[in-house]
Amino acid sequence: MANSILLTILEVILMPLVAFIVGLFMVLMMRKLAAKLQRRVGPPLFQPLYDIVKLYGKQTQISHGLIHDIGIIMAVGGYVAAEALLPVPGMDGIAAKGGLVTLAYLMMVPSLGLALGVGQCANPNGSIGISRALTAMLAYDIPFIIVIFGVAYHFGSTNLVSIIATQQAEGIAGWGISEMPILAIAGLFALHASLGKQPFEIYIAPAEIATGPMVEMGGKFLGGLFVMQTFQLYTASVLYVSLFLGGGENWVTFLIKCFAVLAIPVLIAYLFPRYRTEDLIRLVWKWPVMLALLGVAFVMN
Amino acid sequence: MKSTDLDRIEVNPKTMPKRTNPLANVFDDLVRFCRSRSMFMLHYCTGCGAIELPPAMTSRFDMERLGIQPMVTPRQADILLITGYVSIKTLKRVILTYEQMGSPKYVIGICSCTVNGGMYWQSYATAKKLDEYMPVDLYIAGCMPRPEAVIEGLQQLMDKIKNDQANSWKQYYENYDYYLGNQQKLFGNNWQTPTDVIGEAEIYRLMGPQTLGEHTKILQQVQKPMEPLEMKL
Amino acid sequence: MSMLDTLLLISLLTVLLTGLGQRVTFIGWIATLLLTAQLLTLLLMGKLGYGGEIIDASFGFSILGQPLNWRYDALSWFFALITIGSALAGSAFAAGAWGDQYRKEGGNPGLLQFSIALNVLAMLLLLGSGDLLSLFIGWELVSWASLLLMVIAGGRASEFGMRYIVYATAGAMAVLAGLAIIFQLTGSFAYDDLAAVAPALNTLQIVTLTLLFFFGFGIKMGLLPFHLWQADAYAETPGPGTAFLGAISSRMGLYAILVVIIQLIGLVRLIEIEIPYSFLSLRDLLMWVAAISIIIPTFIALRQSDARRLLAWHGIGQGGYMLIGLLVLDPYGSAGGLMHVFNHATYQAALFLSVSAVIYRTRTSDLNRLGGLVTRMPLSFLVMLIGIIGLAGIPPMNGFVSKWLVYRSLIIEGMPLLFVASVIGTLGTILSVYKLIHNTFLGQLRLEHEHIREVPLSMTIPMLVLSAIVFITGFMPGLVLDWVGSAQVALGMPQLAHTLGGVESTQGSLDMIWVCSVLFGGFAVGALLFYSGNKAKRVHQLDNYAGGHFLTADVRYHYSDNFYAGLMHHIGSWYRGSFLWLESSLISVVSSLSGGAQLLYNSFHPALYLLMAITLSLYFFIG
Amino acid sequence: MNNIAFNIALPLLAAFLLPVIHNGSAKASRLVGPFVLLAMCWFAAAYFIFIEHPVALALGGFLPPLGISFHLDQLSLLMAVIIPLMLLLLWPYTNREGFREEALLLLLAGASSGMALSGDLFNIYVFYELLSVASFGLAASTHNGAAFAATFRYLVISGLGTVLALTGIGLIYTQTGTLNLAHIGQLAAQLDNNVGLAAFALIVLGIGVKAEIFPVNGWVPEVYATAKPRISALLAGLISKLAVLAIVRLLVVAYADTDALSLLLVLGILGIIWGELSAWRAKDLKRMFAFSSIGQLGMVLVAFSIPGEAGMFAGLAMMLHHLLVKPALFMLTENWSGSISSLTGAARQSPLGAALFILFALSLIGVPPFPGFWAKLIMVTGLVGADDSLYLLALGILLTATVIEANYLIRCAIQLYAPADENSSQSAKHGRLTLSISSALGVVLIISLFSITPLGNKLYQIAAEASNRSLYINTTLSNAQVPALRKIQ
Repeated sequence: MANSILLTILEVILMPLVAFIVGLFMVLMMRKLAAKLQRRVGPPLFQPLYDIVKLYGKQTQISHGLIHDIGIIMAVGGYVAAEALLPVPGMDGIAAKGGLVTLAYLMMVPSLGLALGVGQCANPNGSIGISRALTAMLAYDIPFIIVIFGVAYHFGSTNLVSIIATQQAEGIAGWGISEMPILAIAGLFALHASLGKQPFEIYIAPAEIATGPMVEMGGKFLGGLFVMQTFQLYTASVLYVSLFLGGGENWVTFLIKCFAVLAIPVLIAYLFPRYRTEDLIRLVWKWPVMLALLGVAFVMN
Repeated sequence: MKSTDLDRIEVNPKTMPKRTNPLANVFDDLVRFCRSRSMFMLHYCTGCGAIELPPAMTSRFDMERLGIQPMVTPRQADILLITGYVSIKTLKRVILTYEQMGSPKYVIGICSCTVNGGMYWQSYATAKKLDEYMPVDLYIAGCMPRPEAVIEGLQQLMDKIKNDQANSWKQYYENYDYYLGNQQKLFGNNWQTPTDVIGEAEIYRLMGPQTLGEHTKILQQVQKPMEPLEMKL
Repeated sequence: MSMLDTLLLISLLTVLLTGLGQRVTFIGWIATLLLTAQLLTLLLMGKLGYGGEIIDASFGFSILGQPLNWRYDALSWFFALITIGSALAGSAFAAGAWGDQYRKEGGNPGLLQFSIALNVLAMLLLLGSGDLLSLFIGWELVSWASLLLMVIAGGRASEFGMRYIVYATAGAMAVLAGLAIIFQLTGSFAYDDLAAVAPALNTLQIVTLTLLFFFGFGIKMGLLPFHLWQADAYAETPGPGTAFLGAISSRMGLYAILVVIIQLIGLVRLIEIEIPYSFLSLRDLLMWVAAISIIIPTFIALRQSDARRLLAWHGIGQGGYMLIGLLVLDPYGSAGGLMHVFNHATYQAALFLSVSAVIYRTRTSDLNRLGGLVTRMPLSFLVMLIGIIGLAGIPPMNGFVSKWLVYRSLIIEGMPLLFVASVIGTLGTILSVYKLIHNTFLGQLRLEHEHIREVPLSMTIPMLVLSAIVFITGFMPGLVLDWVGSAQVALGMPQLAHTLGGVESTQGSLDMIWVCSVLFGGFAVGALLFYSGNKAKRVHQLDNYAGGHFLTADVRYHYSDNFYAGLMHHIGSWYRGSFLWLESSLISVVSSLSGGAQLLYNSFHPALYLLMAITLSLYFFIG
Repeated sequence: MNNIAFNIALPLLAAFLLPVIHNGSAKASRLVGPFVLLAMCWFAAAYFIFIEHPVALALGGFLPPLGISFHLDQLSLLMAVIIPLMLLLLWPYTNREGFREEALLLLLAGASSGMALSGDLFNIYVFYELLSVASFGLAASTHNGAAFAATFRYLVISGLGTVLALTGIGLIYTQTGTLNLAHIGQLAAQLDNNVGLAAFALIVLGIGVKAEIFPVNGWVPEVYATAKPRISALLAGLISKLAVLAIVRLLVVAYADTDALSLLLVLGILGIIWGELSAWRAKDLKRMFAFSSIGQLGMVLVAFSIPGEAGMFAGLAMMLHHLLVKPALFMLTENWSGSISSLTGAARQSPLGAALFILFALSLIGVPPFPGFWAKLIMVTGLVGADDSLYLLALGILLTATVIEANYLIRCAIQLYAPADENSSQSAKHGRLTLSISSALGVVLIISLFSITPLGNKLYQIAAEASNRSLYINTTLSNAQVPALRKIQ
């Protein structure tokens, strides 16, 4: 008993660390892909790390108050905790104690933290950014949650570990994507929107609202958000892999799947200009929701 | 403009004394390296020089391979690019922006106008020498300098940062009185920015002998205090 | 004399003392003390919460041949605990400085305390009802007692109270009709007789009874389409009264629905009844009413610019979760629904109290006239933060656990659309609670609020205690699930097997102790990272990015109005006020009918009517 | 047994002698009325308490069906007790204007006692006429134009009503050849035809003028709005009930299982709809109560139309409740006349009055645990028990009407407690007498609230007796007592 608790604690410590490192490479891949698409060279290998170290190493830091600080702590901490709920090859963490729905809601903690921190900055650009981000969340979470329903219903469980185990037991034919292709497409759409990349990045709109939530974030505050971004990319892709691509049999296939999943939206992203908020809602509430409902209809049949 | 004014400022490059702890040294070196390889720039497009920046950023010259990215707000930025002549009205905003940036911060003056007013030398409304109002790390002269020159300049700045020679931002704290005096000359004695430079200098131990002086006294007399809103029970 | 007698006696004593001591300045503390005594008495009955024997009242009446009796089972105890708890919080909040200020402004804190005590007594009687007649009596007492609480603020509050009582009377009349039908069928008002006869009822009878009771009791819950009265009526009640009403008042409707529809008539019967030309059973119809009651009020809340109205609208929406969970008819859903009653009461009371604290200091609850108060009222901020996390149903607060149970049952039972509806409600809630906390506590502090301070201790303690409960029961939901389990048994439902941290199941379990610990561990990591950077200097709120503009204190630099402009651009046109239109057209119909009716009496030809009447009646008999 | 006749004779005598006494001693004349009423109370109460089964009393030396017969059962005696009590309560103690009103009131007392006790259709008619005359005088006693106009309207409708009633009685006589109620009951089969039913309809419409039955109640709002509150209280509370009772007697005895029930039901429903709807938009308190009592009497009528004991029980409960509540409410209008909007802040000037208003309003709406609720509950269960779609419709309308009623009554209550504004009347304070009358009724209400169980049982007993048709017939026709010959057991 004590042993297993210790083991769990060890996993809970390791999992965010792995997530951070993988996430750094995901950020790199994203920027590299964007650069390639734009016929640029792109950043060097450790660029994401340089950015983060530099930001944390800033000499003067500006804070607008305690909640500003706590917001960043919550933003990072929430994702650190969320990673413990995402099973990876060899490590389950506390995935069995939380499950899919818990994960979905735990992922709102960092957003809430960020929103609080931005609010304390007293900058309208930030508040507008948050209002847009929350609106976008309302938009893409609806297809996302339908997808989660479909998957959970299909596998008869909200436990990610058993969902992954079921998929792996049957091989590729048992993967979510083969059994629920429509849901998988809808899920990918929702995943893309949730990343906040083009064309869904109205909430950071640099030229318009000065990168929205990040407007007053400098130094370690921005650094925290960079860390959060690594986790965000990691979480989104691993969740998708766990739901539809049979999770990770081993680290190699796992990472390949993760990066591949992430590459799709990134490749699409840089081809589009951004949507306005209302267009974003219209788009996301129309196609992915329709697809997801159709998928659920198939699943429940 | 008396030349003695500039004499009061220690001339760059000035090297900082190394810390004795070797581990701390390694750490400092690492941080400096990262700083040099990750520069977020805020391009304050005051004049024609700005037109040369997009090519420098996009596929032709691709700044990102050097770790340079454009940023939008002073809070996020490391480099302030002043790309052209600075009118007196603009200068107020430039100073505000500069003070809002988090240190270490670097200023690059692009185009001749920032060096000596350029073709606006005779204009009554143009600030001629940028470095009277804020410490400038690097000038890229030319009217306008081509993207290659900009990149070249940025690379020089990278080297300076790496070698711990780009410490002009400390000048601003240590010689605040001098810069403030010049600013007051231009804008009048009621000049005040929201940023509490002296307070920052105190907190981050950047006070020098010239931080306070006659001009800061004027400032302290006329300014409306902007105490941070601390939490109270 | 049983414990129940003692409880009711103390409650009666509270009512009498607060009623008589209107002019005593420390009446609030007396009320608080007596409510504490009630709570203690209830806790002495605590065995009920863990499956103890039903406690009967030793008194009882027999009126017109119908026995009336009162008794407490686990369900009553659970609801009574919430009732007295929230009343105590409200009463204690109002007892000290709040009451003094209220008195200075011309209010009567004694009357407020009296109405709270009266409401508690009425609710305790309702919760203890042992037959349908005492249920109805308790129901009416609760309805009219809460009217008192709603109208004591005077002014617009009376209008809203008026509107409430029309709805409430309509509901009561529906219930009365239902009771009469039951009396006709069984010849008595006893629970057992109804339960015995229920399986033999035909479809028409079941449908009639269900609809009558569902809407009769549902009006109190603000179920659509009878939701219009609630938010306004609650919002205009003086602060602590709002907290009390918002926490528990509407749940009386749920209690009655639980007892009559779920326990006595039986959900199984409702599932059997198919609605023609649809895929729905009667139970599904009710669930959809609940689901729509989640969505529409939540999105109405999103549009509010008054903190109290915003919260009050959410109160309606959250009621839908409870109902939907209970109607799923599996241990998870019903446990979630019941637990949500408790959870909602705790965080809603905390939220209303926090808003009251803000009003106490700033004299306004207009979300466009506040901002930046976190530096001045940090404790109230903390309470509101905990409250909104609970309300939005995000871990680690208790609201998440109950919603999780509801979601989970909807997923496993395969109800996708209802599940989506409830999630949409949650998302809407997140949006609007962020607006609430942002516009109140975050952003720019207004000049006129520079010098305000945190509210006094007499107000912060009840708030903090409530938020502590919100957190603790989120951290260890097993504490509440024990009581919920006993209540499930009392209702005749399957009991939810649970642990201290949540539930264990092969189909997905939840262990909040682990989740919360990991979350706080995560926060610790975040803090470690954060504080590894150089220390931050606090700056004034005007040292802010404004595109190079110099900000001054008189510039309003706070984004609050039309907060979700982008969303409203899209869905704004969906707010048509159809229900308001429906209501007002109903009123105009009554009004014109009434005018028409008066015509008969206003003119001078009564003889003509007489003649007409004779002709008609002769035709009636002879023709 | 014979002294129950005093209940009729004494007040009538006193009414006629009052001018004479007044000429002799004004002070003494003022004592006569209360004394007579007390005596009436005493006689009636004695009978009410000691009577064990219904008794028929033949006056004039002939046995029924030929003689004039009085029917003494618990119901009629109860009314006989209530009449003097009510009058005592509403007696013009502070009246300094002279004896006329007192004489009229005594006349009213006699006539109404006669109506309550009489077992003969023609006698009922005669007493009804007497009652009408007295009530015209009382209604006009305000001595102003509006009151005269209202009374004139009342008089016209009432006059037409009398003609109708007389026609109806005539029709009954042609069909059965008798006017004794018990005898009519025996021959009820002969009335179960179109002519008989038409007769009933005519009587209902005729006597219904006093009972505020739709549509012959056109006089109600104006008269109540212009008469003194005491008089309105009397008319709405007491007189209407006596008229209803007369109809109900006829119904029970002769028309219990005919279409007559549906007639009453339809008229009652219409009364509820018209009364409550009009009250909803009434601008002043007096008219509001007037309309409300139309609605309430509609409910009473609906209740009585339920077949069997249940109907009698429900009807009596509703009727007695209204009898208790409406006078009290009318009394409160004394200084609360004028538009309702001028009542803002009245509660501050007359806190007891406002509290009583709320008490009676709640009971009238039927909020448990007030007696009004129990009355309504009995009625509702009765309506459902009747098991007929028309009765269910009536139930729906009754419940809807309750909502409307709650709306306007509580609107007034809230108005009373609202802070005073520029519209508010300056003198909304009640007189001590008004308050004590209302309070007395309030105390009765509260007492009945706490003794609802025995009251309910007693009422059920009364209802069972009153709805027992054969008992009525047998009592009169086989056991009638000639007072000179037998003594009370």
